[in-house]
Amino acid sequence: SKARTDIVNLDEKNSQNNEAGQNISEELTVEEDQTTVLEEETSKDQALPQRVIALSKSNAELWVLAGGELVGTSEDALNIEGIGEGVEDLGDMDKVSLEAITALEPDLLILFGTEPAQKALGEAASEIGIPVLFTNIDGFEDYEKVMKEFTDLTGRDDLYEKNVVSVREEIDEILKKVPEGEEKTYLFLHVSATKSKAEKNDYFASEIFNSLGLRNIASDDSSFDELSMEAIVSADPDYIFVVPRGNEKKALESFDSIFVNDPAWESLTAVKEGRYTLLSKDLFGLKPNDKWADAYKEAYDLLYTNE
Amino acid sequence: MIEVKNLKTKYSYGDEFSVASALFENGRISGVIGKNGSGKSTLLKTLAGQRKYEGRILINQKECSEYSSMERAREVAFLPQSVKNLNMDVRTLVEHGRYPYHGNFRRMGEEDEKKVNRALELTHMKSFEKRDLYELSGGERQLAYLSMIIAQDSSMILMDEPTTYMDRIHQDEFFSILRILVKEGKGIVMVCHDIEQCFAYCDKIFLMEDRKLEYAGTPDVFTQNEQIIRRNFGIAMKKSEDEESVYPFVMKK
Amino acid sequence: MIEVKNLKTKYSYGDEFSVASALFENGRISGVIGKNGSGKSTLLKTLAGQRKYEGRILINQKECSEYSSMERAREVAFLPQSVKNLNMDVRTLVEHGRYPYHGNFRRMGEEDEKKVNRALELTHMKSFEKRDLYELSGGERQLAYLSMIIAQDSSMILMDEPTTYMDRIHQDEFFSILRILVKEGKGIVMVCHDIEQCFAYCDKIFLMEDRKLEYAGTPDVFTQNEQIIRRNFGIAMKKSEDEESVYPFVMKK
Amino acid sequence: MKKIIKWYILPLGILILSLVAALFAGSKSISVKDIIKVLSGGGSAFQKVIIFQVRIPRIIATASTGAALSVSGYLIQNNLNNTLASPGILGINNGAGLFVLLFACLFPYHYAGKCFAAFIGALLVTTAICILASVTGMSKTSIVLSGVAFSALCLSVIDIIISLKPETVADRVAFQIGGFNALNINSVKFAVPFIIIILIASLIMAPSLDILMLGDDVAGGLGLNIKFYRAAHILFAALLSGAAVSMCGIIGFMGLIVPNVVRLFYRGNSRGGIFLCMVIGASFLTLCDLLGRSLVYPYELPCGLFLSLIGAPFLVWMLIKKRKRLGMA
Amino acid sequence: MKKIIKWYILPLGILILSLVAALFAGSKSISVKDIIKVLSGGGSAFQKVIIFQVRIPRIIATASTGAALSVSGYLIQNNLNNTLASPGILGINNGAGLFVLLFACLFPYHYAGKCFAAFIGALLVTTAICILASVTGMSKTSIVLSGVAFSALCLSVIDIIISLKPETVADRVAFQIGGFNALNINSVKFAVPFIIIILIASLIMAPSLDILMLGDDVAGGLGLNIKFYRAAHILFAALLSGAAVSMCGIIGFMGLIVPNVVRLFYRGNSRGGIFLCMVIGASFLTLCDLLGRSLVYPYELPCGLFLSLIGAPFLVWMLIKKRKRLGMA
Ligand SMILES: Nc1ncnc2c1ncn2[C@@H]1O[C@H](COP(=O)(O)OP(=O)(O)OP(=O)(O)O)[C@@H](O)[C@H]1O
Ligand SMILES: Nc1ncnc2c1ncn2[C@@H]1O[C@H](COP(=O)(O)OP(=O)(O)OP(=O)(O)O)[C@@H](O)[C@H]1O
Ligand SMILES: [Mg+2]
Ligand SMILES: [Mg+2]
Repeated sequence: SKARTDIVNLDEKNSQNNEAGQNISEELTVEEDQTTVLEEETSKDQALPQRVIALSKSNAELWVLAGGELVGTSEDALNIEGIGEGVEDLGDMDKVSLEAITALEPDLLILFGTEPAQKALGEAASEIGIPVLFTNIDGFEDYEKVMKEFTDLTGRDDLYEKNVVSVREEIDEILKKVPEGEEKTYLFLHVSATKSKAEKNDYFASEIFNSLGLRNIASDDSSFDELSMEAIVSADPDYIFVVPRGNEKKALESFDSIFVNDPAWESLTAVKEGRYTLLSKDLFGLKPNDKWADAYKEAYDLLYTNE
Repeated sequence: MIEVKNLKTKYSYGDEFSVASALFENGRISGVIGKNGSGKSTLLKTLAGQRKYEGRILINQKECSEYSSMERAREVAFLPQSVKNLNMDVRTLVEHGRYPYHGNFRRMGEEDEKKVNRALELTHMKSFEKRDLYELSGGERQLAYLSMIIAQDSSMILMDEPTTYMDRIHQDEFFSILRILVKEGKGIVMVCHDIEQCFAYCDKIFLMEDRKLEYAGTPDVFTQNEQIIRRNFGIAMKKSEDEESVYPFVMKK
Repeated sequence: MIEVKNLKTKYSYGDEFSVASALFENGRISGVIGKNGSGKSTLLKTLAGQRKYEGRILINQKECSEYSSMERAREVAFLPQSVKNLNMDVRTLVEHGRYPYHGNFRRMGEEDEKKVNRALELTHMKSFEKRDLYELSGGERQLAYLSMIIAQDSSMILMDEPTTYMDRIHQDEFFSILRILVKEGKGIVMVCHDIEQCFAYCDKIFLMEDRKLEYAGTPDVFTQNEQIIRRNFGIAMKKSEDEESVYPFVMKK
Repeated sequence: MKKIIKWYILPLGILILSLVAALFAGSKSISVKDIIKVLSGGGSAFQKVIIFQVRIPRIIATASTGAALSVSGYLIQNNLNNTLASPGILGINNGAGLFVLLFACLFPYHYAGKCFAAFIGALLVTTAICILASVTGMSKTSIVLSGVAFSALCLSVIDIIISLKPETVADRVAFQIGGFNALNINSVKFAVPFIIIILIASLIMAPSLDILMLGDDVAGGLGLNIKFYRAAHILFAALLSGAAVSMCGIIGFMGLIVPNVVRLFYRGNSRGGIFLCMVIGASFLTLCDLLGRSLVYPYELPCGLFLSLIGAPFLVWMLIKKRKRLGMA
Repeated sequence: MKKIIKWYILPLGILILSLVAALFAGSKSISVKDIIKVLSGGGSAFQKVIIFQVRIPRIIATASTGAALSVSGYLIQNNLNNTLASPGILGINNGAGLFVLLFACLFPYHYAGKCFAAFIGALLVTTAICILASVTGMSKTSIVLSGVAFSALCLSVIDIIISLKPETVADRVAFQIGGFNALNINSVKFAVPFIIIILIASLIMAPSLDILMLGDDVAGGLGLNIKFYRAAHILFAALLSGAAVSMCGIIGFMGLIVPNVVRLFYRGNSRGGIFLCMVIGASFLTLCDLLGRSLVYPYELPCGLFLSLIGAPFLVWMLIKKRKRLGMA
């Protein structure tokens, strides 16, 4: 998958020279081979961002892992290790108030590039002179790239070593152990309280299972994403993996009821033979970040050690 | 037969309407006359069970409010003063007159068809039966509704200014239809502004004044009590002496 | 003044309506009579510019379709056969009669207020001005709309059965109002089913038969041509010999 | 005779054709021959599962949902004499949505139970509407405004729940888009018999709908208990769309387009109108769902997409064709 | 005189109070004293940014959105004589939504541009509706049904886009929920002058709305160009709600509740009605947004939540209070 990091970096001097709202926003689209552009930009600008806001658990985690400090973050990120006491709680990541952000006088705002709500917020913020940085992580490679940028910004190469390079090595370790054999199939379900949805190969956790020698039954690259029940019954996957969207504990209590009581699901081999598993939300529902290796390990254990 | 005693009704504001006592008989045409706003429509609506009231309204010896609405509709039909212009054909409209009998459950039977056809023939609306109400002239629409009321075949028929929009021939025909119905034993109560017509065709006349029904009598009686009519209508009535005259009673200055 | 020549109009199906030639003058009451469905309402609608037509309709020497709709409304007012029961008070309704003058832009001026008040006084509806149309009796509502048309103060007034629902006194008053308006030089065209009234008050009578306007003349002329009236209305007219008679012409068998 | 063919036999024929088409088309892994084998008692276990547990329940669900939503719309529109009225605008959908969401918070992952929640939600909201409307006179305006009020109220509670538990937003979206790909067979077993009973009941009660359209004065004179029937039809409509919504979430525009199209080309009484809505609604939604699930197999497109995509141009065409009649109304 | 106080001075007073309240309440990091300092030219740079770049634009946006949506609903409802009509049901929202989505697909990283897209979408769909309606006679029914048809059409295209590019579903949801928390200052600069102009125009044109309500026959007799004005009011409504939607996405029920409440308690002419909708809508939405952003600061609740939560019970109360009048309609 492609990694994109868009930076809307607003030069403070620039904004003073121009009338309000008429700021020239400089937008850089950093593709895989253009990372150098970003480095040049940051090395020119010696001042490190001091007051940073990251508006999602994932982004906050990344910034902290890169050795940065935050002045504000969204509610779901507050329980992350390494978040200081004084960090302001800014609420739900989709509905953060621009005024609350401005009030913290940030010099960098880190947002998701894929969420329209965050995208809109980013545009509105850069409009009034707040520098904004968008991230977009679809897999481990994206994680590596973003961490590179962040550690460059914070100047903590040691943390890149610790949180990226060593994780990469651990993963390679696990992948080496994968036995050769018949290719098994799986179905990856993302369930909310009333609905389940099959994830395709562009989901980051699918990448984990694929590299562990399994095949996703939803494996084509069309953009459609509602998998037909008839197709599931026809494909009859060997494994079913489930990740909850909401409360994990409640999901654990009652997720059996998704598969029993419904004759179509009950007819699947994976269900008959009990090969359906609830995976942890931290590793397979949200981006695992520095615990990426743990996700690979858990998946490996599930597939190969339990048998 | 509708018998009224100490009837009272009222709108959310304004004075009360009252009728001390009145009897609307079967086999008779009862005409209700009175000035604009004297309460004729309100009286008819109340008799038809469409308004809350105090006092008694006995329809064929049974209190109006004790009837179920379907039972009541089999006893009393009601044509309001102004009717709706619908996207519906004439025959369908007339068939709705049979609702009190077949209700929701029974389908239109032979009997029903017969009543509907008869009503359409009486009003000469048979040739219009496939036409839409929207495509009719005012008088034709009035006749369509009249057919519906006739198809309803109730023992009492209350009509609020039924001759509105009708031309003279249709008005004449209308009254001959009433005569036929009355001969079959039905009782007719109608509001009417054309005093000469009213005196000519009604067996009994009820005069409303100031939201009260206080005078009732035959056309002759009213002709004798000149001042009552004059007070309400600005003219008096007299027996016609002209033998070419269309009506037996005519207005005089 | 409305001058009509070779006028033709048509509904999506059914026969054509036609008027070879007719003149509706100012300072006159022109009565349009005819059976139900003969085309009276259609004629009035067409004259009021509410329908597409072929031929010529000259309103004060200018072709009807060449007027802008506001200009036309200043020349011709139109009261349709049945009017809506609205959630609106009487005075507001009557003020809408001034729309062709102040349009969207000007506010109600002194002139407008005067016209509105005069219309309400003429129809004796002043005391009802704060009442809602919903709370009026049929006749009162009709008078409210009549006031609106009077407030419109156009040189020609077209009215489709304006006396509907009115009691006798109001009908008399209605015609005296018309007389006042006619004296001021306005021209009135009205549809009417009460032939005696029509002959009494109209200066000229237009008879529609089978979607055609073919006969026009003074009441006298029509009285002489007995068979035309009889064919359409089942009666004939004659000069009244009775000096107590309310109307100068009365129906005869 | 021609009338019977045109209004009864032709629509029924179309319905049967679409049901058969929906039965035979679908995944390529099971051929027409296989299907016939399965239907006559043979076939492999997996083929049996596909036919009896997946395909047939789905066809039953689409047909009954189509019928239910169309008739529901027809009842409400004719009752209130308002082209724009629909289960959605009267708050029935929002009521069902609210209860699904509440249910999702209290008992997450009990997929089968959410259908009862939707149904009960629709019913409760409608009861509330009827009570408020009857306090305020049971006139058309009072029903409509009561519906608007409760609809808004439910929506605000939905918003509160989503604000407190942001993870439920996915449930909300899933409910709102609607579709049959995650159809639960238990909800079909519950809702379909229910829908059939109410459809029959509304066919029976149809004449009262005709009478209601004559206006309150005339209807009262004909002996119709106006308040009772007005409430009854609203309640029927709510039960129908509540049951439908409980199977498949909200399928927009069905209850708005089908009754309006039927009213444009059919001019008879309400019983015929309800019958046509039923049959046309059922075949139309079955066909749309067939398209949705076979066009991009093994993936699915929401059937609502085809519904609007085919229904809207058809409505435009009907409007142009019947423009003369429209001019009068 | 009493009338002027009740219908003009009182509402305007409420509006001014709510605007002032909205200006002074908000984040705790800036006190009332600070605000006064900033307003009189002083204050720190960051305080200036908060007041002039964040808070004041937001207040302007909420007030003008509230006014625009309420007046838009009022125009459509009175024009079509239908309590249930609203910008949403006529397809204006779906048209705007479609264009936002198209824009998001074509230029995914130009957020500011989406407001033009929304506006153009609303306008195009309304033009299409007006053309179809005028072909079919410009009667009320034909406008309503044309609106339903185009609304459904836009929705199906939205569904297609989402099916082909599932990642756009988030754009759709963001647009559909609406709110002011990420208000873009450019969209305010574009939409607000526009809204003000159209509001003035609809105040001017108000009398024609009164005349339209008299029915086509009478209105024609009074010289109203019925087709022209019917189209003009629909177009005004579309421009208003298109401009509003372009700032903040869809804020449901505003255009449905406010006009209905106004119509329940105010009985004068349309000019007064439009004025009241404008002022009440503006103050109401401003207050709701104030609640939304200050009740759980620094969190935000969507203003639509308070809108329904306060508006719906108020509507219920009005219905009960005015039940006598409702009985007649
Ligand atoms: N809903 C209402 N609320 C208050 N007053 C009303 C209402 N309806 C009618 N009225 C008043 O009651 C009085 C009697 O009305 P009603 O309709 O019974 O008169 P009517 O004798 O039928 O008159 P018309 O000959 O004009 O039809 C009138 O003065 C009218 O203004
Ligand atoms: N929209 C329409 N489409 C088709 N035919 C129509 C339409 N409107 C009226 N007609 C027919 O045209 C004829 C004349 O109608 P019109 O309303 O002009 O009659 P009228 O003379 O005013 O009758 P009345 O005295 O009953 O009011 C009638 O036969 C009527 O059925
Ligand atoms: Mg009356
Ligand atoms: Mg006529």
